[in-house]
Amino acid sequence: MNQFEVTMAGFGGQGIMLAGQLLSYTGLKDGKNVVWIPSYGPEMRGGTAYCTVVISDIRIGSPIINTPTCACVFNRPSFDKFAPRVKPGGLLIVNSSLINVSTDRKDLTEIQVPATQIAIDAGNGRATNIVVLGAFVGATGVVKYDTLISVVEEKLGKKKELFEINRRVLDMGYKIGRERAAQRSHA
Amino acid sequence: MNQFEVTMAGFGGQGIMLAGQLLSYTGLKDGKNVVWIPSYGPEMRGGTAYCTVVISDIRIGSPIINTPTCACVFNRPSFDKFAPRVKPGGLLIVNSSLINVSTDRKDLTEIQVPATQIAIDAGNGRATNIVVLGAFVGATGVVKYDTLISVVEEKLGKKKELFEINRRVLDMGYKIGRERAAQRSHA
Amino acid sequence: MQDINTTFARPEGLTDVVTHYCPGCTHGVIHRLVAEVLVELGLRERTVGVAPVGCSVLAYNYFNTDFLESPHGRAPALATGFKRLRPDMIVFTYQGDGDLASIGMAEIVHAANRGEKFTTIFVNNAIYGMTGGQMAPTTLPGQVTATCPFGRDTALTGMPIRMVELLSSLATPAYLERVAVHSPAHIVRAKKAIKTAFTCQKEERCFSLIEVLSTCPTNWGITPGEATQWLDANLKAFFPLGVYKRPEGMQ
Amino acid sequence: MQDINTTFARPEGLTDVVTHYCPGCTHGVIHRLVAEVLVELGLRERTVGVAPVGCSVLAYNYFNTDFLESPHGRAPALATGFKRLRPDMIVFTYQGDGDLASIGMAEIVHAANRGEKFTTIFVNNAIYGMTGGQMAPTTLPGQVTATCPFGRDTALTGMPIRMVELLSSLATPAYLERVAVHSPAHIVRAKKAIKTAFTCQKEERCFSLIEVLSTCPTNWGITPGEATQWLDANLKAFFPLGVYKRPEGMQ
Amino acid sequence: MAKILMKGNEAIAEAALRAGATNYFCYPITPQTEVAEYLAKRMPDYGGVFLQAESEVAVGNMLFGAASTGKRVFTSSSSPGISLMQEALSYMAGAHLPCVIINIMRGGPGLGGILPAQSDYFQATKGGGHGDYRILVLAPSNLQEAVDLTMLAFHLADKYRNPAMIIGDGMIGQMMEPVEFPEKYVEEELPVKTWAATGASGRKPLIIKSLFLDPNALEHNNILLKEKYDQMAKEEVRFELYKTGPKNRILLVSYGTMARICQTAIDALEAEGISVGLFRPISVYPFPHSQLREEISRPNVESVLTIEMSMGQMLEDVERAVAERKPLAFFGRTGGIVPSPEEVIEQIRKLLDAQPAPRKAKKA
Amino acid sequence: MAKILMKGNEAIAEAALRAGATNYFCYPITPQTEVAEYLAKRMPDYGGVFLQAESEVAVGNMLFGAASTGKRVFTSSSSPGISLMQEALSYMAGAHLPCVIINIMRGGPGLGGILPAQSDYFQATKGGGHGDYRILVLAPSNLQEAVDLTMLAFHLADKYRNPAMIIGDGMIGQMMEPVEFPEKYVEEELPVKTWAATGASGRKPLIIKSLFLDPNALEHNNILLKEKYDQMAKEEVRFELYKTGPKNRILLVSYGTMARICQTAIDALEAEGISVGLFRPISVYPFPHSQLREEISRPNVESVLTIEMSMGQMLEDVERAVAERKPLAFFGRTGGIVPSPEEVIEQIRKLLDAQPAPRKAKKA
Amino acid sequence: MPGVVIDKNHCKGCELCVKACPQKILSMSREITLRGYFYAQMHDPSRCIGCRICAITCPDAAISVHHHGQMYVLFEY
Amino acid sequence: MPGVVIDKNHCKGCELCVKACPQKILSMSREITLRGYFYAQMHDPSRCIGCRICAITCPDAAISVHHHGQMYVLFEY
Ligand SMILES: Cc1ncc(C[n+]2csc(CCOP(=O)(O)OP(=O)(O)O)c2C)c(N)n1
Ligand SMILES: Cc1ncc(C[n+]2csc(CCOP(=O)(O)OP(=O)(O)O)c2C)c(N)n1
Ligand code: SF4
Ligand code: SF4
Ligand code: SF4
Ligand code: SF4
Repeated sequence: MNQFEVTMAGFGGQGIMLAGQLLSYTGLKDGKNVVWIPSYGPEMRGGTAYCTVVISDIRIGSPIINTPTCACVFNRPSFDKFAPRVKPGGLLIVNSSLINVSTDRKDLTEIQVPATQIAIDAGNGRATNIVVLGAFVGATGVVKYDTLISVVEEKLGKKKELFEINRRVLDMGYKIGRERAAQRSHA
Repeated sequence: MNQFEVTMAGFGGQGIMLAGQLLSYTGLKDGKNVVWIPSYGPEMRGGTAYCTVVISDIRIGSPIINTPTCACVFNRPSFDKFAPRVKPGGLLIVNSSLINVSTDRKDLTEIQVPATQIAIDAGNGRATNIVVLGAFVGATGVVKYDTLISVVEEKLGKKKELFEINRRVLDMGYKIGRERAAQRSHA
Repeated sequence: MQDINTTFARPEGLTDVVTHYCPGCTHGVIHRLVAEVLVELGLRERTVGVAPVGCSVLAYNYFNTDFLESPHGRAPALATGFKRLRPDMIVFTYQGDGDLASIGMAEIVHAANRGEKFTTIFVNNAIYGMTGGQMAPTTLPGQVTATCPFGRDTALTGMPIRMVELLSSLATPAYLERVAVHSPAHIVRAKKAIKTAFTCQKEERCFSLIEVLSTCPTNWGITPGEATQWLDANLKAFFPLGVYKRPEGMQ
Repeated sequence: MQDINTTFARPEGLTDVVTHYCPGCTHGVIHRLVAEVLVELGLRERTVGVAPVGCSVLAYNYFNTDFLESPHGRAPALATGFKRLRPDMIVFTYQGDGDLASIGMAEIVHAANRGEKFTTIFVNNAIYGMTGGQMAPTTLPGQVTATCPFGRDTALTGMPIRMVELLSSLATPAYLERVAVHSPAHIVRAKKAIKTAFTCQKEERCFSLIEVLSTCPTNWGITPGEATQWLDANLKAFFPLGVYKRPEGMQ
Repeated sequence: MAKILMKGNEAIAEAALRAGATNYFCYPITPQTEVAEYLAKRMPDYGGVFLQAESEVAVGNMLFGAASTGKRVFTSSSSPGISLMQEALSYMAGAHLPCVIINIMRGGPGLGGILPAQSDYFQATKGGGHGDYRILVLAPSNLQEAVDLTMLAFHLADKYRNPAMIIGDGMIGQMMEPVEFPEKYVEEELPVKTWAATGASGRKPLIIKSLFLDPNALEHNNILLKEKYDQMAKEEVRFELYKTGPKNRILLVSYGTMARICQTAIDALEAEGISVGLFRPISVYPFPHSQLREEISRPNVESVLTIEMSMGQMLEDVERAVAERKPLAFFGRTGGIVPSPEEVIEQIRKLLDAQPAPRKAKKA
Repeated sequence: MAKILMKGNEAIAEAALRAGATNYFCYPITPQTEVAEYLAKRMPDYGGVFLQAESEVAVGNMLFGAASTGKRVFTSSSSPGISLMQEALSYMAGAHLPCVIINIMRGGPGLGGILPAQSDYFQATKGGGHGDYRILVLAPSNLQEAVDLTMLAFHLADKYRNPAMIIGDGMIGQMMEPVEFPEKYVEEELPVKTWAATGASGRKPLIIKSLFLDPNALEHNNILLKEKYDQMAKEEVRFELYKTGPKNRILLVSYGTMARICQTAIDALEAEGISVGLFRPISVYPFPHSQLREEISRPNVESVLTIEMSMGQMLEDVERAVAERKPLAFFGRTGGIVPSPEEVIEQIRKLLDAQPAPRKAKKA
Repeated sequence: MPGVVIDKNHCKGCELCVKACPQKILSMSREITLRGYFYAQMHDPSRCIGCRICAITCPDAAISVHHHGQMYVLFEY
Repeated sequence: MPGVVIDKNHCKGCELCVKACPQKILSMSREITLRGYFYAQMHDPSRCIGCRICAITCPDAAISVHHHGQMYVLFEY
């Protein structure tokens, strides 16, 4: 890997920004170059929010990525907006709890994760972002999973109970991501 | 005459600006090009005030005249400031009521007019400027005296009594100016 | 079948656009009240509004009247300019507390003092909404905001500014009232006040300003329901409701 | 021979420069009072003044203290910036009515409301002096100026603004008093007020502002003697003298 | 009409009234306060609006509101006051609103002084506010031109729906010269102002704004603005040539009253048989770029001398036009000092001395 | 010190604190409000001053007062807010006072939008206020540089006793990147600030002002200012060359985050064997005039392409430097639209297509 | 008989109407709108007294109130 | 014995001291200063009571008041 770009998108409040930041911290800890950039435009209030993370072995040029390697979409409007933009050969992670369609693009890997459901079942609907984050790292291996775990602990470890839920759903996401990606690559 | 420049200078309140304006109106009425420009700089409050009038047969370029053809000085600070600046061959009209010195320049015509005294004697100390104006026109003939009279009437004719004083001292100034200039040119 | 009568509907004074306001934000209530009053007084077609910079910056999309979009805080100057040239038209500004009481202090005081015959709807939610919850001049003592993260310290930033009180110290006639919109009863009273304000303008009497205590659930960090309670318990205590000034001959 | 005792002399707080003020202009009296107070309270050496834009723009040449020259109306912002960084110093602004009550309205209201611990000497002469006699916010109804040549029409320009009244509507503690300097008795009272104001600052209590009714014979178009009478008969009637606000615990 | 002797500030005020601009907002400041004082007296006769605002910030924004009615509106001020209007000007340009601003410049920066200067050229022509906008700027060099350009400014402001500015200095404002007003001001007809806010009666609501949260919409607005500026550059360039031609060894570039002083110097040198020409931009934005380039390119022109009452601001525009075709020199005085014709002559002589050969095109 | 991941606005705030600037005045505005929010939390630890003012007009003037103490002071804002500070900036420059202003630019004119833009270049580099003054302006293209230049800005402001400005855009402000802070900020020693107002104790009163009623004094002040700007032009020019040399057929000129996008484009073209170089001004005032000219003059450079997130502002400075030595093209997007590397590549290809021959110096 | 109509498109699920309704006959749906909100709905229309309080409260003017025939208006609005 | 000293250099001839003096012993000179003003002068020094009222009134701090030996101060200033 030279450079990997991922856009995370959803409603404000779904923890999109945090997921991107956790990924960035992990990339940094892994010794990579990283940039995180949020959308702060007109979408901000009451619309979709998104952020992009670039993880790279080389100096990162433009932080503005119109066609990312990967998109993680948390709701339907985000799916509509970003699914078409993923680079050919790229990856699309879909929060299937809130999105009941799938892309007809054949040139990318789509992984459906019932993230919100998993989070609710685990006892915290707000952990959707952690499920997706796990799935992303599981599917791409763009950062070390161990590093990710340590970052999540570092940043979210203060509230013991919540952290345990997060820890659990991270694993669940990670496994789904790894398995589906493996299936795909064998398909 | 191609172009004639006169600077009038004195304390604020001595009617310097008005004298200059009356002269300008007269020039205009005589069909000349005229510019009147006041000083409005730091001298304004409590110091000397002055204005410059340019009267010309040709298009007037710079309105800023450092070395005028003539200076009419109403008080001592103005004398000190402007007497040295008059062009060689030029004219200096001095309000001798308030200025008890005379220039040692030999390259100009100096006319001493006890203007304030004349004005006070005529019943209006504030008419000093009119005396000087008369003297200036008498000495230079740069505008027609008849035109000047009509302008003074037009602009100051409303208050009958005051106008009569003005009319009188204008004549007195004019005569002094004409005589002294004649003397000089015969000397 | 009997006729269907409508006793309440979206007023003609509002466009059919979904606002960008957060759920439960009472900016929406205030918009509706103004729109209703403009229609009820028959003024809509000759009204021009002036939008502020603040959460209500897009007000021009929601009102069914002509609109100007002002620089931050300067709506009273725009309104002055417009109204002086078109005294036959109805002009109102719609301004937040940051807009009116902070950056726009000089403009509102002077417009009020000149007795400009326009109407100001002043939305006091004790915080800067649009920029994400910073301290406003109306932020309560001890209230936490993004720029007073340890609570407003009045020793460093002074007391909240009560605008209608301040404006009522001026000698020029005006109509000044403070209302709130966090409960149905308050909303009904607020509408009366807004109607009076526009009536003052319609009758070419005087400057009028209605200060409306409003919620900002998002930046107060609580639910809309909690926000109405917080307003009632705290904001209303510091900013007493009532009429502060009335032109002579106005009941 | 007996010793010679001096009971009155040019205060050490003033430089020996002849001011540019017009004859009889009471800006000069106010300068002297401030200078005397600074010396008497032992503050001169740690004082910085902020000059306005207005006839007193050159105040920095006349006071024997450090000085900043502010943009028009913004002296309270400069004073705030300075005093916040150097609370150990004594800071005062000296401002005219155009400067403070017109263009500088927002800055003075907010500085007062934040309770900035500096002192403002507010010279109200009901006109713009320096620019040659235009209408000020404090110009009296009917008063003729260069920009209201037919007399101030309050229907078009509103009533004169009473600044201490306006500022005293704020909730933040302050010392606010209005005095005049057109007669010896008034001057004595004015000095006391100025001393109290600086004492508030010295004791780190609160913001303090003294509004001083002052003459502008030049732009009022009358002699200095007549100007004192006009002030007494007209200005003082509209702008009542007295203490408008006092911090708790201050006599 | 007969010529009448008027003070510059008053002549400008009268010109505005005659151009149908009967709505004026102001805040006093030397050296232009006579504009306000004149209008305070005259406005009641016109049934127009005269309002002294609380500050120049308010003035700028009152203009914004007033211009939205579609009527002609204007203000006058001087340097520090103009600085305070920058936000409002940016907004008005963004909202495509016409208005006229008279800037009788004084020495800066800061409070500076009140004497004549030309040091607000950058602010006026490059846009002192934020964003990609421009103001149309005209610079008169005598009172008749001040009158004519003031009237024109209202026309152009309306034509382009953009703020237009007159820049003069204390000389223009304070001096008296004879001026002539047209019996009746006639101007090319302009489209009806359908963009004005007049109430949503029988039509959809109309919005006057500069906010475009969608970047495509905002870019579109910027492109519209740019198109107007490009059109101005084509249609509104104005300049004067004085004694240029196939003989002048030196080309002076100067504007406003400074150019007038240059003319006196040129006349004096001509009397001595030395030929110097003057290129005087009248519109300083749009700047007469190609026209200046043409004059510069004449083979007889050995060098170019820009003269300003500033440390060198228009100089940058001249530099772009000259593009090293000829050596470019600069002379400036600041702070209220008005260079005399003698000083200008001295500068010209210096250049001539430095360049003895009649032709020596220098190009690196 | 280890690299830490920070948001640009916060990194800038932290950098200021580390440079000893513990006195901050502000008024909220997107997209830079995090600077204020960060400092509101951190300032108590430093015993410094954090004050939210009533407006940007007040902010500018509080800086004036605060800078007069001799301590390091700063603010941050965005385009419309900066417009409101122009009068105060002119005053501070005139009074020789140091301060630092961070402008995280957004799309304009007017209220415009809140997305990244570079359309305040003119305002920053030519002086949006009145009078002959300049602001020293630095433009970082990544967060580490934002940190380094912020610290440097305080040093240079003090060195020249002049306001200094950092111009960034929403990208710089909003993105997170790893940054490193020096253990301890060391800087060249500067003279003691004897000009600061500290009370007339044991010395004569000291006056901080920009008013000089005597035109000679005011001109003198302007000459002093000019001398400082000339010194800056000698000592403070900063720029970066990226893949320029004896091979690049095209030279891009771009600054700030836009330059970073150009680098991505250049890398992509390099992979295709097409050599393009980038000249990136870091100090945009003083502009690296002669250095740019040098790069332009290389024989391999066929044409120059200026790219900005504006309708073309730095372009005028580039034009002066190019002086027709090479063809000069421009590409700009505005209103918050950030050109993608692909768009930049397209523009470069267009130029290359238009210029098939490896060498064709065009000169009229 | 009175009744309310809630415009799903305008409703943002703030629940203020639910809290305000004196009859307690409004509640939140379990479905989400396109904008991502749970919206208000009437669960017991028969008990509606047409008081307009929900509509007056709604910040999004999402509610209209209708009735058949004549009705006594409880308060002026 | 009290007495006043008027600094000609600072006096601008506003006449306020003349009007203020309770003893009416100040008057304007007939000479003009370098700045063009008639200045105030004491015409009857023997009647001066040292009350300082002229000095307090003077806007130009042109007047100082002195006396020999002890003196009762009429009012605090
Ligand atoms: C000159 C200027 N300064 C700052 C801003 C940024 N800004 C936008 S809205 C706002 C404050 C809004 O708060 P308020 O007026 O209380 O309205 P609310 O959003 O709470 O309704 C600010 C500071 C701006 N747009 N322009
Ligand atoms: C921004 C700005 N606007 C206007 C002016 C011009 N100006 C100078 S002094 C002044 C008013 C002074 O009046 P006031 O404050 O009442 O003081 P006074 O001269 O009466 O003592 C004005 C408007 C200026 N210097 N700067
Ligand atoms: S931020 Fe606050 S004021 Fe703004 S729309 Fe949301 S709730 Fe309303
Ligand atoms: S103009 Fe008025 S305020 Fe100014 S110095 Fe003269 S009298 Fe005093
Ligand atoms: S009050 Fe309005 S927006 Fe809120 S839940 Fe009820 S219908 Fe929906
Ligand atoms: S009061 Fe002072 S300035 Fe006035 S006349 Fe007396 S001594 Fe002179």
